[in-house]
Amino acid sequence: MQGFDRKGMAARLAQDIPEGWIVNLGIGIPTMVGDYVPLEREVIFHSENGILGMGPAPAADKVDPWLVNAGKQPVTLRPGGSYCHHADSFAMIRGGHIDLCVLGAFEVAANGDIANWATSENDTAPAVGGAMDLGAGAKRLWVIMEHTTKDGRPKLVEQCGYPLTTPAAVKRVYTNLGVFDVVPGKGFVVVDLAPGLTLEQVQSVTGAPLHTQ
Amino acid sequence: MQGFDRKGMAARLAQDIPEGWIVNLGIGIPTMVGDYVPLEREVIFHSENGILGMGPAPAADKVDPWLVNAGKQPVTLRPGGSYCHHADSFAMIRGGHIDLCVLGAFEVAANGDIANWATSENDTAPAVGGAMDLGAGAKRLWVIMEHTTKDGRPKLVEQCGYPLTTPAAVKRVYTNLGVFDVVPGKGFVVVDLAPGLTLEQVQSVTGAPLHTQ
Amino acid sequence: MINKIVQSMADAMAGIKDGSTVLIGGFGAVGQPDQLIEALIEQGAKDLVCVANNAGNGRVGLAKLMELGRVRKIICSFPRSAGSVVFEELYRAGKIELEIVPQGTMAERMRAAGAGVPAFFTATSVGTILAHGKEEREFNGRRYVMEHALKGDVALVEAWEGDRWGNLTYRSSGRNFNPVMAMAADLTIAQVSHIRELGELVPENVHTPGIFVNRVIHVDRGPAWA
Amino acid sequence: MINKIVQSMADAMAGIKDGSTVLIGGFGAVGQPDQLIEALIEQGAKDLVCVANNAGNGRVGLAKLMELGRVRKIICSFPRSAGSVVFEELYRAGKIELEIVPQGTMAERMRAAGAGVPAFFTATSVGTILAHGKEEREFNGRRYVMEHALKGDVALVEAWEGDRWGNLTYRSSGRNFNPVMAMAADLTIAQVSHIRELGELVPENVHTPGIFVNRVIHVDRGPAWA
Repeated sequence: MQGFDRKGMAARLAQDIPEGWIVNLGIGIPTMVGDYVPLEREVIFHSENGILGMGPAPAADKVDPWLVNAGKQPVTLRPGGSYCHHADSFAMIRGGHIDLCVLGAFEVAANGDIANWATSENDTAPAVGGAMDLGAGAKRLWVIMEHTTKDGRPKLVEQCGYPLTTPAAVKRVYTNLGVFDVVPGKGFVVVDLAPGLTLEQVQSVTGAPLHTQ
Repeated sequence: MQGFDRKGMAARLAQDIPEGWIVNLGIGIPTMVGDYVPLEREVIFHSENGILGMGPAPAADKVDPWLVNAGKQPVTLRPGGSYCHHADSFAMIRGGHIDLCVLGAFEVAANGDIANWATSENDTAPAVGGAMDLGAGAKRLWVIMEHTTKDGRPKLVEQCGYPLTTPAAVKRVYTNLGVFDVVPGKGFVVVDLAPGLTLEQVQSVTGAPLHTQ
Repeated sequence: MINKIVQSMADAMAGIKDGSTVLIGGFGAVGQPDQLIEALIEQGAKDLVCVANNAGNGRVGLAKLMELGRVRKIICSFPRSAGSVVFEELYRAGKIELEIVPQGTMAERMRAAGAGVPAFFTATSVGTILAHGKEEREFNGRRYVMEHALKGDVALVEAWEGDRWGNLTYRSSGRNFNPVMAMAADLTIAQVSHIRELGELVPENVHTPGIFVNRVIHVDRGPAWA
Repeated sequence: MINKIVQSMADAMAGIKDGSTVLIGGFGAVGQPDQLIEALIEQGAKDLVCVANNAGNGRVGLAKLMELGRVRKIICSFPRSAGSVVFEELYRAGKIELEIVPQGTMAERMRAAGAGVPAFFTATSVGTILAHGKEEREFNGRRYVMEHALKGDVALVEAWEGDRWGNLTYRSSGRNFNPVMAMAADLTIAQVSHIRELGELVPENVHTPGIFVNRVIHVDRGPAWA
């Protein structure tokens, strides 16, 4: 089963972001989502290091060393963008002013738990960054990730095995195999499957029941 | 007994403010203190409505309607001054960044209690403004006030009769009759008396013992 | 295209409900959104809880809103001033509730609401009658009271410049409570002296980023304020 | 005359004691006070607690300070990155303590220290292993943890402009942690790319007012950062 490639996943998620939303994109595949929101659809990207209205990566010869995103990659600022300090930036997050946060994850559970920062309780020096603030603070949290690990184990599960980032926070998951809502009291509900895939196929690599709408 | 007039009191207090201090002046006689700090002695005046580096009142034809002090009187801004919002301004106060706050008072007690906002427990709609924040937050609180009420009752007392603004906060009191430190475990200690006055005279209109250094 | 600029006061006030908590910026006349208050009077919402530093002046603006019986409760630091005649009348007649809050605590409670902090501790008011009923606690040998976030349904703010994304700048001491109120309300409406093109404001010097602002309306405050 | 501008790194570092908690601004390389960190290495203070978003990179700067055995403990949100080799070595050898703090909580804890708030509540980390040992409490049906102010003895910050009163501005995303660290320390030292005359900075657009800054030193960061 292949489904979407990473670009396809990012493009699929980008379709669902309406104009006017304020969106924080995590490191990795989430960052790619920005490339698939056309500039004329005004979505305001927030970066936790104090940028509101972030634009795409600059041309190689236009890199500004002062201007990086949360992944420390060079970015640009759109007209209308602004800068603030870290406490103000996380006030935006913690105060519920971010419409959408998109994160990657190791696992998402059927109750919306997300694990994306530490690979075991014994990982004694994991890097949490802003993930817990974003998980707890954004108005809605969507996850974008491969449907299974490299060795084929499901990442949509009944219960997370890894240490949690935020309990009961994920509203929707985008994977290479489809799009799944997390519905309280029910679990994963299929919104969309990648072209050519059947529910049975996708269920066979998912660690929790997939419901239909 | 007369001692200093209001200008004399303000001038006396102003003498004791060293260059470099950041100072918040309350409404009334405290505001007059600013007039007696020469501009060449750089003292930075803070106003709780978001001004740091406040300057003297403008000439009548130079009044800027946007620029008022905490008493809503027109003021100016010195070169090097800046503006901030109310939460940042009170962060300066609450965080202990103001070297000195000068307030007026109804009463100051021998343990440093100050009462300056409500004239009785039955005053159901008193105006507290920023007095409690300043009392609790400034590095040091000095009071400037008449030594007695208009009808001759002492304002330096054993214990405040009026509702407190802040307990055990006052470090020094400037009155028309002298200057008095508030020393923990001891009470009022005379620093200075107005010219021509004796300790006995001043003690006779003071509601708590006056100690000498 | 995101466009938060509205053309009429009716549009600016749309949807404000009876029973709302309304945060009103300004420190005295400076930074006070006069025209928005007038528009709220016009709009008709009642049973309001108003949060403002002062309890109105004369018989206009907030004082008029109170006089019309539209304000159930006022939360402020300085209700009593020379001009607060309407408040005094209503309060003495038992027709308005008052919650008096130290000025810095009031600002911080709104900043907390905007920043997702439900409660915090402060030394302000410890040992006074304003600490009555508040939880107290010791940290490092000093006593503090717990204060709760103060959230608004609506904030009415005054700014110097605004653009279609809702970015604002303030002039001089007109900033005061406006930025904290803007971040603390579900619906923030700004009256601005100048509308700017998107990108005209210097990104480092935007004082309230548009994320905190829902509607912007141009108001000419006249020559004294230009 | 108030003059916070110092002419030598020795003057900038004077009085930093062994055992100090040192707040170090920056987000990766951006807004990081490189030259002040070098000067701290030179100065010699040891047994330090360092607060920074990252645990150093390569074998220079903060990583070098750690490699020299001068850092007892690091408080950060993101210790593990590709270049954090020194930290990993020391940590595995049990030679450095780590307190890992969510990034927003870290910023807010310093802002609280600067604002005189000893503790506050946040939903961040609730239900995770980072909430272990923290007091939890419910407000309006949601659970929060209590977090304590994080105060510094010293803050090392990087800014774009500075004047003799200590007023600072930041450039672009170089602002990040610097303003909250400046307000949270007893001794705040700023390296600035440009010294300005008093009054040259626009009063509305000072990002860190001088009240939070003790020393300012001019550092030319080179053409890439000019």
